Amino acid sequence: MYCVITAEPIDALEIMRRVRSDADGAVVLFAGVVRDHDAGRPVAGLRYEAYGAMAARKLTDICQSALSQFEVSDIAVAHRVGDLAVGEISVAIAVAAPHRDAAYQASREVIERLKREVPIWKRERYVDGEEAWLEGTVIHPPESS
Amino acid sequence: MYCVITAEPIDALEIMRRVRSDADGAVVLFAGVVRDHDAGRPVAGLRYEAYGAMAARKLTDICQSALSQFEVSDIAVAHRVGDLAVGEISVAIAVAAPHRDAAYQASREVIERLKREVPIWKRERYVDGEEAWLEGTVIHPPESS
Amino acid sequence: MLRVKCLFFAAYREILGTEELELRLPRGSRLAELVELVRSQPGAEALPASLVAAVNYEYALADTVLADGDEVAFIPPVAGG
Amino acid sequence: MLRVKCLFFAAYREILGTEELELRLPRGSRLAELVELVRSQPGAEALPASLVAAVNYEYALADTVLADGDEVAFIPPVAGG
Repeated sequence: MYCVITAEPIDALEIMRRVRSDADGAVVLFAGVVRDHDAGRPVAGLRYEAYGAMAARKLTDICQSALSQFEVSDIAVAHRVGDLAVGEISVAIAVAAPHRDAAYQASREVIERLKREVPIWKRERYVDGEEAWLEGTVIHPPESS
Repeated sequence: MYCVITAEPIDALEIMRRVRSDADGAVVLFAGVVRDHDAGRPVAGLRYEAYGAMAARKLTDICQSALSQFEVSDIAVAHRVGDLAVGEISVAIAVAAPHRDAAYQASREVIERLKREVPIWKRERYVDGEEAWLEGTVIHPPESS
Repeated sequence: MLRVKCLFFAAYREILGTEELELRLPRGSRLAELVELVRSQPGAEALPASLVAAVNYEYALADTVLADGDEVAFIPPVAGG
Repeated sequence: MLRVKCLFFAAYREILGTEELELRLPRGSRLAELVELVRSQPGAEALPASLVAAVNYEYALADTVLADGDEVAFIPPVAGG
């Protein structure tokens, strides 16, 4: 398992290579990429900020939980922080599994939980020069502490 | 759109690069990889054979249908033929889309239909020296011709 | 008479010992009649009871009428991916 | 007294004009009391009515009892991916 928050460009192929072993018949890679628009407004780039220490821990929790929930061999996740241009990879998730069904399911689970639970924020820089923190997902703390 | 049957090693990154455009926020790559076992039996490698002209057409039909069914921007598929060693990519499917849900769904649709409909066959070479054509999926021709 | 090019892949090629046969049938023949002709070839008794064929790259039903020059491929159960 | 390190990210950092504050509270204080103290800081009236915090890297409820040296991060709605 490999979970990092990084300021360096993400190498999707390297993330895939980290997970595959000879017992695996399927690798699913999800790459989130900076789009040139959001809600119809032209975007020039994004800035991602993370609470690094906690984000890495949360990602690790999420991957560990997916590894026990699905029949998958390994999971690797890298999330970028800092300034990104259109076309750059913001997040890459690779899942390797003996069979494809589990690989797809685990991949989906990791990206959905990442978006809901990991302390990362996104500031959009628009083509017109304005900037704004993106409306995010409100965290719901556990019911008992 | 890009659909090929190829005797050359598949470059997953190149397949991904073919589909992404600046309007896309998500790229999903599925890679089928040669496993070292099948149904518990150690596998040394695989040989894939295709009815090349028809396989490329069928793949193209499948991708065109996925492009109209899902909100995706582009799809690229490469399927390998010939002798493959454990760890080599047999098939790579890349889907780019503005949003991830459509990318995952189209990716899944293409691999499922590929496995059911495209005229490709797989011969397993076992570690013990034996070889066998894999039991495949029986095609159901259209109900009217 | 019409001539069709028959292609055999994977296990079927091994059963028949050839990947291609040119067969002749009366004009107006249907796929079902070609299948019977294939079943009369040496070794064909090892073919399965049900055969799927594609005519000019499209999966076809037994009642498909054949034309001169058609390419008919006999498609074993597929196993790509 | 106990000292806790408070961290502010993204929009909250901009609202408060700082990414880190060390605040002091009586022993036995709960997260809810720290939140009140944060709300008394200059500029804090622009914070939303509901605040989510993580204590030592875990999301925590308002009744969580704080300990000396805790790291409490105030987490705006998240938007990774």
